[in-house]
Amino acid sequence: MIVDPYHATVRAYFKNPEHAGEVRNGAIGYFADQGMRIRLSAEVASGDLKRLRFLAWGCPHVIAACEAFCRQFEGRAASDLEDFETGPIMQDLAVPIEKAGRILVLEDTVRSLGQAIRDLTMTPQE
Amino acid sequence: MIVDPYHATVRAYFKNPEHAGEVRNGAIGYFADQGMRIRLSAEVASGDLKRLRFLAWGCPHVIAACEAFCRQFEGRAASDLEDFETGPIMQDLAVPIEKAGRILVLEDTVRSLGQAIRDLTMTPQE
Amino acid sequence: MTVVPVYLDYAATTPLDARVAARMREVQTTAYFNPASNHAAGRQSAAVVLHAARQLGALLNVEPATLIWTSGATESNNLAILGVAKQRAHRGKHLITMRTEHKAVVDVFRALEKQGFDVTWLPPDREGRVSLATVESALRDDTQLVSIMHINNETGVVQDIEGIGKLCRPRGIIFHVDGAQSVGKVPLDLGSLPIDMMSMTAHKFYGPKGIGALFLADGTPLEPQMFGGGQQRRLRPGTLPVDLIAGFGEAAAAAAQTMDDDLAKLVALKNQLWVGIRDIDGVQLNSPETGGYPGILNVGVADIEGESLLLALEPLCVATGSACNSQSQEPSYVLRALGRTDPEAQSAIRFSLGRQSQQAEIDYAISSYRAAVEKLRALAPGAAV
Amino acid sequence: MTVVPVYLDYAATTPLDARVAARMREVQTTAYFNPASNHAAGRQSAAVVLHAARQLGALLNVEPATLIWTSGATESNNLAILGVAKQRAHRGKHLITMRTEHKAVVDVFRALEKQGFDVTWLPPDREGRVSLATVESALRDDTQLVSIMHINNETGVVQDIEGIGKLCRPRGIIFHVDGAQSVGKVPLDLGSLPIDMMSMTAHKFYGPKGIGALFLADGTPLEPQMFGGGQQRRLRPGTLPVDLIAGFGEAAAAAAQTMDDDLAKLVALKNQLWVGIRDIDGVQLNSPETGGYPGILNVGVADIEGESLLLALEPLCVATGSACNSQSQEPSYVLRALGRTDPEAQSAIRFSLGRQSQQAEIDYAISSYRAAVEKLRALAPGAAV
Ligand SMILES: Cc1ncc(COP(=O)(O)O)c(C=O)c1O
Ligand SMILES: Cc1ncc(COP(=O)(O)O)c(C=O)c1O
Repeated sequence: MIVDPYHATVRAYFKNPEHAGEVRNGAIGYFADQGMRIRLSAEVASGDLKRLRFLAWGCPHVIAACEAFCRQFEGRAASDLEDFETGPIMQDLAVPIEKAGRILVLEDTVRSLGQAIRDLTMTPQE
Repeated sequence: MIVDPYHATVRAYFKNPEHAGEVRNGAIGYFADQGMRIRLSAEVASGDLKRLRFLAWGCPHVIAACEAFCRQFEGRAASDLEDFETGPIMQDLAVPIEKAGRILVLEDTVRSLGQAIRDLTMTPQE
Repeated sequence: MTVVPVYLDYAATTPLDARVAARMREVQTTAYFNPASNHAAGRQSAAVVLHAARQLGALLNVEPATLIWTSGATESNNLAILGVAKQRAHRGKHLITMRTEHKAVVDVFRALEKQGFDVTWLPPDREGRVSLATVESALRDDTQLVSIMHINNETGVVQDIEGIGKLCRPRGIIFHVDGAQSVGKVPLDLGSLPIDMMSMTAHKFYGPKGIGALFLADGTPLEPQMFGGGQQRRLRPGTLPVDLIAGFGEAAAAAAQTMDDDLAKLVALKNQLWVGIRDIDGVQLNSPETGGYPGILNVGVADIEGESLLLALEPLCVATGSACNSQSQEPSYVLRALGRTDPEAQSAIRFSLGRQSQQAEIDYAISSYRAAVEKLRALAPGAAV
Repeated sequence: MTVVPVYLDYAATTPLDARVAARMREVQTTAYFNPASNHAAGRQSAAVVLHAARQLGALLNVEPATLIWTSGATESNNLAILGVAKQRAHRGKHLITMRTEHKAVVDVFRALEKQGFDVTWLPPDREGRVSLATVESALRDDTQLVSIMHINNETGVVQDIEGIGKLCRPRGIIFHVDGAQSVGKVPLDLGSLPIDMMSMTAHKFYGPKGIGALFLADGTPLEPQMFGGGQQRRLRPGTLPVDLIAGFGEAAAAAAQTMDDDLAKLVALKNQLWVGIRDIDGVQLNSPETGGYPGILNVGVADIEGESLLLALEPLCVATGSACNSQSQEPSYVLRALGRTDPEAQSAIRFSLGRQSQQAEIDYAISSYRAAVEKLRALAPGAAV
């Protein structure tokens, strides 16, 4: 018996994932584990995350977590990515504890994105 | 689950036992067994059972069987009592087989009544 | 050919409360779904189940999660007694119950005896009560379970479940109570009573038939007795009958609201009934003089055959013995345990009153009873010789 | 906040038929008594129960006395399987069932395995059928019981119960069939089929929830699994829920009347649904190509996460796996037994249709399903990279 397995925010984000998609020619973070796959892309300008987009294959909590991440970090400094923690998202979305591992896939993808951005900004191209 | 433990005739005789009571100064048959007690009394004239009455302590089937007996034999020759059998009453009243023993108490009482009538008519008083 | 009987057999079963019936109809049309289904409709039904568990939990002052839905008190008793006995068999095989329990407890313990368990059958006193001293002296080091009913279904006698629970708890003995005749009828605070399990059934207090519950205090060890599916923490599988559960919950809410009024009314009606028949020659009270549940009055009468008495009382609907045993003409084992002779027990009639009972029905019952006794006495050879 | 869902989960449970609801209300007001009570009111209820047994017996062509009332198919399965296994344990401990049975059968056999019974788990072919050769080769001298379901709740595949019964009968092996998904939905002549026991439940065919039955052919050995009171020849005690039983009987009568129309309609709707989605890239049929029960269509789709698919389909109410398992996100063990991979099984959706299903609902289901698959594919990195 499940009164509702999804927090209202999960439902809202899943139904309307405003940040779904991909930034063309952006920095890319990617990670796959436990059958989940996440791809984050970012347009970075003056060290800020101008646009953040995600693609994800996974359960509703994973998709909502990606959307939550994009909403939270879009517009902020790219360096803030280092502060990313799964705890608040787990809480805001009421992710059940047995799905914690899946949210860690997002953490790994964020780390991958951070690295990609650093790689990009390191290059003398700019 | 019992749809109806009592045949309609049992219900009718139990509700309205027309032959309940006792013939004053009549011949008396009595028998008690299995916790049941039956007393039959008869007014005998010219060898006929002019009036037959019963008293009984027992379950509805026993009471109805007594009534059935009285209805059947009232007006007939006293010698007919020898023909009394429990089978037809068991059948007419749909007496459950586990109560057969109780109906045999009636048989013993009828036998006792027959004996009492013979005792009476043997005496030279008449 | 519908008979319109005067029904004084509320201890056997009760009609649906109007609020209960309305709630069930509502659920049947708007939330008839499977509460285990993971979709919007299923969740609607799950919410209905949760609401009902809260209603029943509120009546008993326990958390909804402590309630396991079953098909009735018979199943709850079986689950509780078999479930604990088997779960704890490795620790010890001594179990304790009472001779005057309902068949749905007696027969479970008899089955356990056949499986090698050692059951102590406590005797009641002449009023039907088991004393704390009797319980205490039966407790052993290997005792695992004590099962004592709250209100007796035949006589209405009330056992001291608080006192018995206090004997069990410090010894780590599980205490089960068959509450089929008390839940929804008398106040019960399971949140504070030292009781580990209580069986209940909705149809004894104006709820639907076919739904019961087992209260299972947190941490009580229990082996499931049915298998299949993950419902109810694997303790009792099967599709939850959401409308029956909703009706059960509503019956609990209605009971909480009207219990005081119901009880006051029953006290008055039972008194009216007893006053109306107690002067009959040879009448004997089988219910306790004082302190019994006011919905049940059990009386015997000297030298009257019980089956004929019952038929002579028609169309008054009353019981001989317990409803579940009334097919057999055996004198009640409960009354025999109280010291009644076979003939005494055999003449016993249980009048059980309820929320719809009326003074006029009691008047009718009194005159029926007097007339029936008179008629059968007139028919009896003993009286006429 | 009542959701108005499109309900295509009839295999989980069904709404009450209007005639059934009316009959239940009638019984609740005029014959709510305890059928075991020996008084006029009780007998009225007993007559209601007998009438219902006749209705159900007529549907299945069996005597009313062969039907034991239970709380549902879960209990019937438990009673049948545990009851025969234990009754016959002294003769032998070998039992046979199938990997794709419902949890209410699987978990019972698992429990028996823990108690030392030797269970053979027969595999289905890729369409879900077990062949007679497979069954026959599993039979042994010490085999006591074979339990094979009739219609599978996840895929709708139909087993050859007549053929299996014919293998069992001459060998004196008891044959039990879980008929939860077939009774009241497809023609069944238990009077001539070589079947000893069949489990059924009313709520799968527009009857009430909380009531089931076990057909028990004369002479089948069975140990009761619940104790207390003498009801139902001691095989299953407890107060009979007369209104639920009446509803069950009425559902059987209604089924007998409308079964042909129902089936014809389901065939058309299922076809409409399959035609509407079969061209989607990667769609896979989990129901059998032909010969399956027309009320169930189970489809998987490549590289789609099942839980997200289910949520994307809302407010369409459909199931993943069986209703009883849908709380877990585990891929269906039934589909895995059919050879589906975990990801394949995990994307499976069971559409189950019923008497109230409409063409328009099927249209809605088709467009929902197409849209959901499209949405999730657009979201997936694999597709966008
Ligand atoms: C004391 C007691 N326990 C158990 C039961 C069994 O309840 P049910 O018939 O609802 O299973 C009853 C009623 O019959 C009862 O009075
Ligand atoms: C094949 C099968 N067997 C048994 C059951 C169990 O039925 P119930 O939930 O009514 O006990 C179901 C339904 O859940 C089923 O589909």
